[in-house]
Amino acid sequence: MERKSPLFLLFWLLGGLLLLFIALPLLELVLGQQPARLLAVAGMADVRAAVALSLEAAAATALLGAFLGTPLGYLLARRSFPGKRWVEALVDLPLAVPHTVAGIALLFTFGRSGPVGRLAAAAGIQFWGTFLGIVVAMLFVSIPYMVNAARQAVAAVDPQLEMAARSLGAGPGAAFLEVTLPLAWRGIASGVVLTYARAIAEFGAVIVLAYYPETAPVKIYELFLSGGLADSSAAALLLLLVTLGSFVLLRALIGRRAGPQP
Amino acid sequence: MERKSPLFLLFWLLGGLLLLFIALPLLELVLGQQPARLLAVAGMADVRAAVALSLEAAAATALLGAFLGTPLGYLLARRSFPGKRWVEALVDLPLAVPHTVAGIALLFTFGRSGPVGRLAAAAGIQFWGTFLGIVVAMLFVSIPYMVNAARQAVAAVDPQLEMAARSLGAGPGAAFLEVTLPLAWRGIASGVVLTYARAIAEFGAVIVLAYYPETAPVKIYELFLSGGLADSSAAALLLLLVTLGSFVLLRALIGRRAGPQP
Amino acid sequence: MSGLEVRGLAVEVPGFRLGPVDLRVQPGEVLAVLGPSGAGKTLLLRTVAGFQAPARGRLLLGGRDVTAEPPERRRVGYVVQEYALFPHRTVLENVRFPLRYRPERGRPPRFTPEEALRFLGIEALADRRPATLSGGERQRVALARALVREPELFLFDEPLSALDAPAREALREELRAVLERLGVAALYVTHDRLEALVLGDRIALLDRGRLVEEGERGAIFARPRTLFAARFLGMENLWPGRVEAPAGEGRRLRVRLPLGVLTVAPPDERPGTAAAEEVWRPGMRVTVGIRPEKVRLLGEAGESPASPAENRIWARVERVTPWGAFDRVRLDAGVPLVADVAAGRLSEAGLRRGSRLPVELPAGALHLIPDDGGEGERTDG
Amino acid sequence: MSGLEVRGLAVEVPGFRLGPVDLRVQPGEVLAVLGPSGAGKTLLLRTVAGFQAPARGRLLLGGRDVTAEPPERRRVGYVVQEYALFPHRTVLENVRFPLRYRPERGRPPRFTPEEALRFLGIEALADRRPATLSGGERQRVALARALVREPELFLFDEPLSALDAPAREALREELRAVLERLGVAALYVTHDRLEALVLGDRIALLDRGRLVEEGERGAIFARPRTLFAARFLGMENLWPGRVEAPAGEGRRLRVRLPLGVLTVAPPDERPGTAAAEEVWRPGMRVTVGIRPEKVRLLGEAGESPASPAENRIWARVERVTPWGAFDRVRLDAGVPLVADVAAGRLSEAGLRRGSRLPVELPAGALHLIPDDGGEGERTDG
Repeated sequence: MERKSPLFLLFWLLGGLLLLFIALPLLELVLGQQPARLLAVAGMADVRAAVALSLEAAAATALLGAFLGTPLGYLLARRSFPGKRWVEALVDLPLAVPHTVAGIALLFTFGRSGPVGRLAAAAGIQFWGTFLGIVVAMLFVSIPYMVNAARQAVAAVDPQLEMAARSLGAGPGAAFLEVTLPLAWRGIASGVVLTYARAIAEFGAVIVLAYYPETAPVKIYELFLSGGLADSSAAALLLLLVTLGSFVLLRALIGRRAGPQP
Repeated sequence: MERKSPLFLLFWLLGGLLLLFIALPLLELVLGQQPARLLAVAGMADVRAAVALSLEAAAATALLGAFLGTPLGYLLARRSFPGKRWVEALVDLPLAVPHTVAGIALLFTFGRSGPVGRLAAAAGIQFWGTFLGIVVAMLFVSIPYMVNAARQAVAAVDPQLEMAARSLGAGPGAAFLEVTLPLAWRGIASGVVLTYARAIAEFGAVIVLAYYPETAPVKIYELFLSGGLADSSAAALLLLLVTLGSFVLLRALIGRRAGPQP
Repeated sequence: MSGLEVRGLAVEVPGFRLGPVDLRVQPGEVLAVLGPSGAGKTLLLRTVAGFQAPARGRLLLGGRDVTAEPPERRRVGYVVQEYALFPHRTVLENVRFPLRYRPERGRPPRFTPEEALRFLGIEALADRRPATLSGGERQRVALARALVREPELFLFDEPLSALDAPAREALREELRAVLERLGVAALYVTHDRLEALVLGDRIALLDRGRLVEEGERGAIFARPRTLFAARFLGMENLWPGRVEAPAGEGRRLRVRLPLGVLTVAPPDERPGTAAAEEVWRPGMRVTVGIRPEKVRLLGEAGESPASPAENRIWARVERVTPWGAFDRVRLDAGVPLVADVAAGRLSEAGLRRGSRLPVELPAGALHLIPDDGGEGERTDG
Repeated sequence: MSGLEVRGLAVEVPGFRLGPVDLRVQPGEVLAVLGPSGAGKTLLLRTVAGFQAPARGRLLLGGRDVTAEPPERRRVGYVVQEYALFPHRTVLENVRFPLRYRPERGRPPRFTPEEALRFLGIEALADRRPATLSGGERQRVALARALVREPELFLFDEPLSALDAPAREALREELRAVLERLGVAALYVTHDRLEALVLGDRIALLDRGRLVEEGERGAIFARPRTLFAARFLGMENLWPGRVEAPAGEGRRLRVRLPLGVLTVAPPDERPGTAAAEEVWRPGMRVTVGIRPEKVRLLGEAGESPASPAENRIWARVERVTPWGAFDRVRLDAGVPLVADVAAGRLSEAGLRRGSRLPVELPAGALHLIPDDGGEGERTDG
């Protein structure tokens, strides 16, 4: 009964064009490879180290993000407090900060002469050019995803359930742990996956704060500058497959579509 | 009556820590500047050109994204079709693609030897190292935001309103234009703002596909490599202020919080 | 013919099958489609409106086959829950909306927007936005907007079900009055039997995609032909029984029930059908039902037995629940028995929980349902 | 004292002010808090449950001042719309939940989870998930869970309002029966007057944050003291009038109304208050009301005038709307008049739209409301 009107034919056409625009480059990346080159690159120790580092740093970022971001998401979903709108805007701010700007701002703070950097140096901790620095850069750019996912997951749990738990004798902490958290965990887990994906993708903030040790996106760029398209595209495909593989695996683990819903 | 339980005291503490983590680097970037240096950098012709280019390219990307992404968002919100889950996954895919990987995949396709690049070259159009290339890179990384925002905006319009319009004599196209679009436009406009912010922030995909002409994030990175932190941080602050300024202006224009809601 | 004609309509959606359904709605007639949720009521309405393609069957609207027509080519006034007024337009803009899509632009409309507003008494609301209107005002705006479309059929999809009880009662009566004044054909979908009773001239009962029973509203309430209909329409007292013998005079029967042997006087069958004696043969298994408001409590003030000693049993009052204008009395007569009596009469007569009193089940109010299966059987247990 | 005592309670939230409210609920008693939406009913309930701090006043639960206690230290059984069962736990796990937070772990609970399930007849559901339960089963699980908490007070926040009409009617009666068996104190919030009537022993009427009227359920329905209460509780017939003179014998009055001069027999005032003649002075402006079920249509079958010629007027039938067990009859007696009569009796007596018939307004059923203002005045217009 739903006839095709001219407008909706145009919609299908434009929609298809857009899907093609996303799919074609990725297909080209796959189809343009020589398998021998791919194997050779996959065998390079520095490429493998870079990919492993990216996975580790992104995983650390996602876990740290969940630990820090879930409480804030809960508070934004459930409490009203003065200045809440400003807090919400601040949480979203990293999305609007250009990546190299984020990198430089982080370097100002976490670098050797920055306030946090100096404090940390006194404790023997360094951010510039370390694994910790990579995690800091990844966390800064991905934290809005985590906080907003947690906020939405908590908001989707009927507050009456918490009230029922309280009336049945549970204190506020017990009501959270026994009722809200078990019901929100899938949404929070999708936020973790999203944070992980955003963290692994980051290049601009990472390259400023920690060129070394090289994460995979940095290594790919270096190969692109030095060796040209062949090596770098092989490494790019490798990273893409590893990233998507871990992404799909995580999605399967939490048992539902964990895509972003901006 | 809401007593402070130990758990929620911890929540406020962790939440506050996270907010500090976001705010401190940006504050440092502002407070660490010498005004004279900022003015000097703002007076440099190449910095100004780079900022202007970023704004133009991001605006072009956002408009193109709205034109191509709104129809797909509508179809995802309103129609069911075979393979819809795959289409949704494809739309989200660019979020999980590391930025330099996206740049290399786009170069494979839109570069001089890529399938689209060759076709375009025959028509006298070039992507590598051009304004168009910048827009292509920005569009690829930001399209999920646009499509998902449009999808949610349309989904939030009661389908019964479209049905009412149809029953009152309007064809499917008229029902969309007269009812759905006017009611969804704020949500779509937030998607445009989000797309704009994401586009202006991009560094990794742009630097691979179009190092020149230099966008602001690229220029900042170049200054960082050549001149060190002083010049690059001044340029970074300049870009941040311009970006946030345009972002706030756009948000005010559409009259509501246009932040992302992942 | 004019109005709506539905012939052998079958609709299939994933996990659900509706039909085959045959229905007719004449101009000036309201057909209430009543059924529990999940019966397929809304699916039927959407198919008639053109939003769902049928798998089989035909739809005729004003004598014209519209089965293949899209919604915008069918002249139906589609009124849904919460009324679907366009929130970004004023009341007048809402009501003017259909004018822009009239194919015959030359001919003046039967109702101009202004006339439609006046007909419903809401001229004063013309410049208001829907968000500022009360439930009753929204209903009128929705009706006015549909009127300008010049519908051959109104379709109502539980428009009142989102309202609270006092508003629902008021709008129900008002809607009935408007429909009577308009004299247009209407299909009214609801899960509320009282709404069906107030608004429907005829009632069609839908259960799990099947049209179980259809008939004039008084008839279907008083004489349902299936157990499902009897239960769903509030015939609270239903007992299994067996026909013993004709009770002598005319159509009267004697039926053995758990609470004794009662005399039942089935109403005259319609012309062309078999006479009562032939339909209800001795030995036949039947269900006997009586609506709670037909049960007469003889201790009740002002009540005197109509025909002495017939169908009189003794019962004990178990519980009296106030129900507004009446009290619902649950009695124990060996089997549970429910009676509705005018509010307060019971206590005025000095009767309360535990009182024993004689009860009369008038022979003409007792209703027989055959146990030969049909739709009713499935819900029996 | 045991039960609930609310003293001078005032609650302030942005844009709304509730109170001061004074209430008492004894053990074994259900107090229904009735009012339109936005009256502050839920706010009152949440304050009693401990989710909202009062600005002023005290709350005593079982004689103990709990004003400053958090919800988990108040022994209330809080039952909300859709019942708030924990969806990730089985029925038994839901019902066991309160046991884990009992302060006095030594003493055995008054109801173990298993006993609570048995009390409500749902042992068989123990391993089911809430999502698989019907509305009635959910209500029982919610009650069982609350029972294990050993509440000194049940709080109900419109638990039935999300259900459709047949389910609501059934659960309303069942809930009443369970509350009677438990004999616990309960506060029941609703916007549905029928629900208040079925469930409340007493009814408190709330309007825009103020407690307008409170009383025994029969008294407040039959003899509301304010116009707001009369309207909200369904006293459809309300006319302005003026007291003419005592009507001779005892407490009888003559009152001039738009439809003539009627005799009114106010009920005995309570001990300690002024006698009727003193309260209703000649010349006083009053509102006279009568509930529609008290209006007697004398043409109606089986009705005979109780006291000949008193308060008899002529009226014409304007509209008859079926209303389930009764028909609502709108009449024109110079002023509009609404009567509820047993279903079908009107047509059995050969009366239909346009018929003229004598109507009796029994002197004892006419009710007087003073026009001296108070809460009622604001809605008068």
